[in-house]
Amino acid sequence: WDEPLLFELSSPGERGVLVPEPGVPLDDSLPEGLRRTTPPALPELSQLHVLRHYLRLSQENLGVDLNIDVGQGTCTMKYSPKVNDRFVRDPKLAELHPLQDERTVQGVLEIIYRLERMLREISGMDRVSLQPGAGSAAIYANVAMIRAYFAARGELEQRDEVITTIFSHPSNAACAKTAGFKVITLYPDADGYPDIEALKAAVGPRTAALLITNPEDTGIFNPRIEEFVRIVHDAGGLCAYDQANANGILGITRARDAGFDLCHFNLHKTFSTPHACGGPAAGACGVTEALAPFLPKPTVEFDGTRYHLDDDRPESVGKIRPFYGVVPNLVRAYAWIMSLGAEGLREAAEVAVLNNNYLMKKVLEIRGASAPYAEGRRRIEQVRYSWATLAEETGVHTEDIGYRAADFGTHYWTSHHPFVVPEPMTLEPTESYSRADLDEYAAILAEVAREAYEEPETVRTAPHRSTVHRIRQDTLEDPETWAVTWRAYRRKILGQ
Amino acid sequence: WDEPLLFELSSPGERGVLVPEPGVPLDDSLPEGLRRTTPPALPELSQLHVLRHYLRLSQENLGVDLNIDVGQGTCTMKYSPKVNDRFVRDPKLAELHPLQDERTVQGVLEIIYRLERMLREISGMDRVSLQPGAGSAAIYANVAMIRAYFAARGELEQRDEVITTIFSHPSNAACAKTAGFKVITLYPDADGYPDIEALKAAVGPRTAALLITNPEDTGIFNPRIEEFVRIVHDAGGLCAYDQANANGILGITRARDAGFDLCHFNLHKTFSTPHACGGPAAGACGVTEALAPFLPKPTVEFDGTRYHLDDDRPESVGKIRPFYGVVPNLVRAYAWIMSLGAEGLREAAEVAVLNNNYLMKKVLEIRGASAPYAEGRRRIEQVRYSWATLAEETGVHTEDIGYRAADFGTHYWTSHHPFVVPEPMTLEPTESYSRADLDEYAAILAEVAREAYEEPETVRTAPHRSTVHRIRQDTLEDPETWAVTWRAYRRKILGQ
Amino acid sequence: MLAAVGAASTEEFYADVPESIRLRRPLDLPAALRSEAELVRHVGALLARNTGTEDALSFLGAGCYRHHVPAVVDEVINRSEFLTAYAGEPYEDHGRFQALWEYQSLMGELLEMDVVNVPAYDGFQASATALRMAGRITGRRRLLLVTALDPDKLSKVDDYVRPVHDLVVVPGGAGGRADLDAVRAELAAGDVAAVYAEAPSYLGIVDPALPELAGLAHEAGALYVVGCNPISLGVVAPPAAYGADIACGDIQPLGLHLAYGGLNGGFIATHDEERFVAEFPSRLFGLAPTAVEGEYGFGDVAYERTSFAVREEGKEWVGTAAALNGITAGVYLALMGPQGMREIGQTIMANTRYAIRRLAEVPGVEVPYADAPHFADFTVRFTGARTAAEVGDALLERGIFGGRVLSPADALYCVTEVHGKDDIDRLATALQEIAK
Amino acid sequence: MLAAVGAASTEEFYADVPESIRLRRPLDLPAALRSEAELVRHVGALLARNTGTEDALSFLGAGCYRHHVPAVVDEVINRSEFLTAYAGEPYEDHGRFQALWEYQSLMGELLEMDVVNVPAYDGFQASATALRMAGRITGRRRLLLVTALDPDKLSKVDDYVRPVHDLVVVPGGAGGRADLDAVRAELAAGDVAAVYAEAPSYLGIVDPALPELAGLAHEAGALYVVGCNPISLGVVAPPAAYGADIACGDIQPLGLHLAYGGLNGGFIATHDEERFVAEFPSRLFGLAPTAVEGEYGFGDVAYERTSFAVREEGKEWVGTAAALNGITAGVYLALMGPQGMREIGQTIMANTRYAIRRLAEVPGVEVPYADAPHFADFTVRFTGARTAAEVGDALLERGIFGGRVLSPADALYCVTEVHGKDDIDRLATALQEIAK
Repeated sequence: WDEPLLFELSSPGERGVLVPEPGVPLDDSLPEGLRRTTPPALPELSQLHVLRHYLRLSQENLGVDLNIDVGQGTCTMKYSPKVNDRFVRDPKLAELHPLQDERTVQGVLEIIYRLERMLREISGMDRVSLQPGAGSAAIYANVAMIRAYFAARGELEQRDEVITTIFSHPSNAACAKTAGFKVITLYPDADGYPDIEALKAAVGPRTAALLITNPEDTGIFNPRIEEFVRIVHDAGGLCAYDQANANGILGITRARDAGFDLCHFNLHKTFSTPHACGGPAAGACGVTEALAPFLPKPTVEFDGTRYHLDDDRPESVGKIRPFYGVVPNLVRAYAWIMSLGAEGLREAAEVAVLNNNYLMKKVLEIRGASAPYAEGRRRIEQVRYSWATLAEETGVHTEDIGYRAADFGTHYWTSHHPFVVPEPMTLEPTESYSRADLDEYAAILAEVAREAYEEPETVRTAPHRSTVHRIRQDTLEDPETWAVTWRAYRRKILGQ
Repeated sequence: WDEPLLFELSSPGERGVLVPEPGVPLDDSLPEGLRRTTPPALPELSQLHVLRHYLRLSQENLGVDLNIDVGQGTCTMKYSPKVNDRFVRDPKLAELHPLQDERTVQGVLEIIYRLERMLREISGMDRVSLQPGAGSAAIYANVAMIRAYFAARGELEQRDEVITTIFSHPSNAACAKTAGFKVITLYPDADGYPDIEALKAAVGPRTAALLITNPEDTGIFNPRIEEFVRIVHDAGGLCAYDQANANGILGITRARDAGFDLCHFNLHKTFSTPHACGGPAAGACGVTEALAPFLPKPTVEFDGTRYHLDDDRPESVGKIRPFYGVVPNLVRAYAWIMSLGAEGLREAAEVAVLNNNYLMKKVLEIRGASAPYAEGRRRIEQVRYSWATLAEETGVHTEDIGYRAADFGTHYWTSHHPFVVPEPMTLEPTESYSRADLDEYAAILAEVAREAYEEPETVRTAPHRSTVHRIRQDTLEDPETWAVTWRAYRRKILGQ
Repeated sequence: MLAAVGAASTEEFYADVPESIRLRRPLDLPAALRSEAELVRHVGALLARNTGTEDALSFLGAGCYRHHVPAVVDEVINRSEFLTAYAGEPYEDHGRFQALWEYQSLMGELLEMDVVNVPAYDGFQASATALRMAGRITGRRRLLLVTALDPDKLSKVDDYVRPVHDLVVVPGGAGGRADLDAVRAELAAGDVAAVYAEAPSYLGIVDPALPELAGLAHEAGALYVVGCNPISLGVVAPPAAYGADIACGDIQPLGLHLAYGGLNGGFIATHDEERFVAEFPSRLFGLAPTAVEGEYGFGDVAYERTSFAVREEGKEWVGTAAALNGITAGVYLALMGPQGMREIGQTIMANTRYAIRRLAEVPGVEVPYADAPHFADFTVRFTGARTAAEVGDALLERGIFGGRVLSPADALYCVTEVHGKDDIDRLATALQEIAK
Repeated sequence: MLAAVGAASTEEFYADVPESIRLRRPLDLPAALRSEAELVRHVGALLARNTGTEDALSFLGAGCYRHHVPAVVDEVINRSEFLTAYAGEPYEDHGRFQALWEYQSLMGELLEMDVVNVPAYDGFQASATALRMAGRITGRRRLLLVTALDPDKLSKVDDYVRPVHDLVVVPGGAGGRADLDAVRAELAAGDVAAVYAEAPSYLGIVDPALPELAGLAHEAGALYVVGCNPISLGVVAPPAAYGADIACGDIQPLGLHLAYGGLNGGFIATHDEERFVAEFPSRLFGLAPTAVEGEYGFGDVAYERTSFAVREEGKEWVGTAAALNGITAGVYLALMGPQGMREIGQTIMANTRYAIRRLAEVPGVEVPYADAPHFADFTVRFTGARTAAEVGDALLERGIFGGRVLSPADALYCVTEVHGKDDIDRLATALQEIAK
């Protein structure tokens, strides 16, 4: 589609949906300065035109359901069963107000309660909060609890450093910084494993916590993870496990088993709630008994007869978001776990890891591709590949290859900055895709790599069959030309 | 998408959805010869793969919501408000069994009852049956009632002829024939109006009924319709009004006002229920008191307290379809009429007719296009155009132009056979599309017409940007090569 | 826009509508509910007056069956692109053609037949048309119906074949089975176009004599037409396997919601013989090559049969019918696969057998024909003080929808895979209180 | 596949996981419900234990509002393509970028500001971040909160700004309004980064002093940050119109279902000044030219601000948040248009005023601050024998959800456009019986 902007489709007087007229007199209590005088310059469209516009935009999108979505490594793009959406759309959930009397919401409270218990077992932790709105929010909540924990012990002034690794999600560093900690980042050793010597050098009486992903975004599992935890514990610090990459280890190993004090899950990754263009997601924080008093409030409790919300938690960090969490996604995650059970979860993990290692074998057969670090070792949930050789030999970069893949009906993203692995590409097949899917994906990459060697210009100027062509990124960095809204565009670019 | 056939995606052992296991012993009462021995050779796919397949197929489709769907003239492709789908998906409708006790279905019975009353008013008729599954089924039901009427009067042997016009929907002729009548088809007079002299010549003591559309598929309203009815009545025949094209005359004129004994509506055309790839639709039969005893049964009645189904109708033609009709579409039609009211219905008609005459003006400005008949007169709901001039001058046919339009994101169909209007194209904009839409549609036709004159090969070999290229129609006419199923294709074409 | 077309008012467009038939007053309709919120409130309140099978425990079947509808089915068929497409060409509507051709193909595998139609309105229509096809193929007049038939379906078929056929209902024999001697006698009388049977019958019985009927029909030069429930075909043999020339039925059980009996689709299947294909009134989509090697295109097979092409010279008629319901059934079959179809058939037969046994143990309850193979439906006879209708009333008070009442004593009950053992036990317990 | 990768079993892949931390028993979880039908039955039964606002008459608001959600909104955002996309590039996910950029643009028009973020988690986060942005822009420490705030939001903001700011809650003055003298005094104490107010406040009051606060803040070199309810902005002036530097709030009222409080999105808006733009932690999508003249492309504006780009050197952090909820709000605003937003604001204000008047007439009920302009929420005080909580219990017995209890005597009630006059009258009648 060559679909215009919504604003360009406006036609004066059109209405999309009509509003009930008040059956009572209008109210004119607003004083002059608080009354809107000029109507907002929203576009005016008929309902069909609004619908058509967004349907066309939807078709200009890929997603887990539409393509072989293994290219968003670290994101765990797994299939979200459609039946779970049915629960979410049920008015018995969709039309529940969060402040209703507890007697009228026993069903949803029971689901939250049961989900917490299941995640306790999956992580080994003593309590789990389901309030955070997403994975990074859960990381932040963990940091807030760490802060509250040391504040309660009077150690907060002393312990103002947090240690993380470069292959842990950037939010570990950023949340810690936001919460007031200094951040120390460890780089990998020569084999790509987290560097234990660097940890020893960094740790000390100022250490509040270690925030670490495992397996890291490289797909490498840290075999000395217990030692890492012990070193930090010995220095009086806490250890928080970023479980964004938990999908490959469900039922295999648990946060608590390695000694962690806190952990988090991304329910939209590991537990299949849909990614929704970038949220709403849902996060879960698991903690040991020692940290439990600091959990966000309220918690959901059961007195043997009735479920209720417990707000009487004086040491709690308070609210992380409004009310109790992204409840629709809690219901989806609950249903997903219930449909699989213990055996199914473990099977999902094993299939995901098998898929990952199978795809690794196929990708490494492609000229110009490599998987730096941990030579000859298996990976868990994803692999961070490198096109460094190809880039050197052809001048084609990893972005170009990703864009060109779009011409074949799929795509990948490069990876989080900084590019410690040069020319990176991170693939994570999850358990949702079949061998035929992986073969097709690898074949597309192989074809693009061939083009890079034989007709590099085709790749460098890609995409050719997408909705639009190569975007002028520079205009988005320049305050003179960036346009975050239509009104800004009209003013700055169109001069209106 | 270059999406394979479902069967080609099969992978042994995959399951899309699991079935509950019986909690009781299996039953082995089936005798040998009635037990299936070879499992059906259905494909085996995971749930994600089934979903992806159909999502991709869906994207290879247009529809009212996706394009300027004015090209399916006579089909009344109007917008079906999404809110009406919400009602249909409500378990309070979707999960109702038709044989439930009447006390448990008062809501749906009330809707059917109220819809009947509204359609009585819209048509002027005394009773309306909502049982027929679609428009042609309603035509058939009308013919069946005509047959029952004359059978009850002992005149059926004598009255074995039905008269219709060539610009009435083919189902009028075909249903009459199926029900055992001989069919006489009237052709238009020189001005394109139904030929009253031909009617007078055809009518007589053998005449059972006149089945006629008005306005006809040319968009021309028969100004002598009362006279037509009178002539048939005078000969002792009945008159049935095919109201497939009623959209332009809602609130303007009614079947009863012109003297008809029966009429039908297509709820999926005039009353906005979605076209659903060709059904389910819904039909309505309106009749006068004299014909009411013959209506399909049951009817929905109200005793002042409770709604109930009346099966005690001894003269009824019986069942036209199972149970009571395509109830989801009855609910949609009810909601649509309720959202508009009398004023809204008439406004819809007037806007549709205005759109039609506006588009006619734009199309007639295109080189090679014409609108045969009734020169200089306005049209009602649609116009049957002709590309005869263009075909003569360029060798490009109406099919070619329709296919080429697909390259621009829209389309049209030619028209029902036989092509009395040469090189036909029937456009019906309805009230749903805007002036900008009509301008865009006309511009596409103009561009294709330009191509026909300047680069006819482009049009003759179209489509070029569709999912597939020109289809080898001949293989579908040859019993040696036609393949209605995958198993036939494998046997006949692949030789398996 | 009026100005653009040179009209002073919309009245001008109606110049051909004579004043004598103009309606010069507003239609007398209820006041409009213009805002969507008000409409939702109004219709929602009406629907709230219904109690559906999700709110109660239902044992209703009798031609409309409650099965689990997989979420992916709803997801696909609610797509705007499928819901609002119509009669486009196979270029811009390639997906619709492919989805319907795949439906035909999936049904073909289930039925072991090479030709399946784009769905007709419903199973009633499918049976009626199958019989008229048989009449056209054989050139004969009489039609024998040999298994218990839904009286509503009989009404439809009777009306439909009347102009050209005589319908002969052959009374059933012992144990709910066809009376083969009576069938032989009718066949001997000659001029029989078709023998029509159902598997399972209206009473849920899969008659062991079904294969034998094929031989009888064919010996007499008649066609054998069999109506069947497609969801049974993972365990019950398809009609073609025991000699049927035409198979037909309703796809409602394949992923379609109950919808107060409003969602149906009629399938008609035959072998790939021209004399059969030529008699279909429905559209038949076929797979065809295109101008580009390797591409699959789709289109109408033998279009000249249809009333779209040749009006009253076509076979019966064709029009908008139930295409989307066909796509629904296709998605359903694609999700189920061979294994799913076998398992669902097994579960339903097991539940049916359990229900028959369990209810037959209840004092005051008998199950006629209990020994015959049953699928989903079965007859229950109340021999106590209450009629079947009164039993139904008493069950309703307990939140249970009893079966369809057939006669003062009999009702037709039904179980499917949505019933658990606990549900059947609950019914039995309730009947224990009620039916004595 | 194991063979293809040269592995004997999946155990090999876990070679790096030391035995000491391997879980060598199955997880202790409930038995799986493997068939979809069983799962539907299980979850359906749990959800059936809830009573929602469709089953009762609800007057709950207090930060989560029931509005009519147009069907087209649900249709669009339930599309697989939107629901399952994530972080693709603007080439194969052009539609997602355009839809979110259009969301930003629609909010920009509503707010009369040129820069709007891709939604943050929720309104709590938006306020908290807006205040930290103000702190970074001004380099100052103290934050003044001057209108009544949701205690939950206060909890969140307090936790969030703590490392770098002192939060000063300025007590309110008479009639539920801000105490300007107290604000002046705090400003005079210096080092104030921002004055924060809400329109309407937590208690539903649109404080006439809001414009004056802008002058006070600016004179003191502080920024003026205003939280607002976006659905009010068809009738209430947008914060920018009376001097706000940053506007923020929650998009929940714009087409998002209640979902037990689970659907939110935080908007933050500023004018198009680099010093403001540079402090956003959120993604900001921008419109950009492409290699082909006339094409619209989209991408990230000033990406180097973000923690995605520079980890802890970025502004706070960014991650998956609430993008689809932003698209929801965009579809909602597109459907409503300027006229719809004006009308819905008028209807809500009219209903609120009517409810205040009607309830104030009930013996035993007072409405504090009744004279102030209100939007949706308003405080009700019970002066009779029963506490606000007891009144709530008594209403619940009558199928009515009363307001959020604020104190023994007070509760916060709410009406929107989904309430008719009859609903409010029903509440008043019930209170007449209960509240004396």
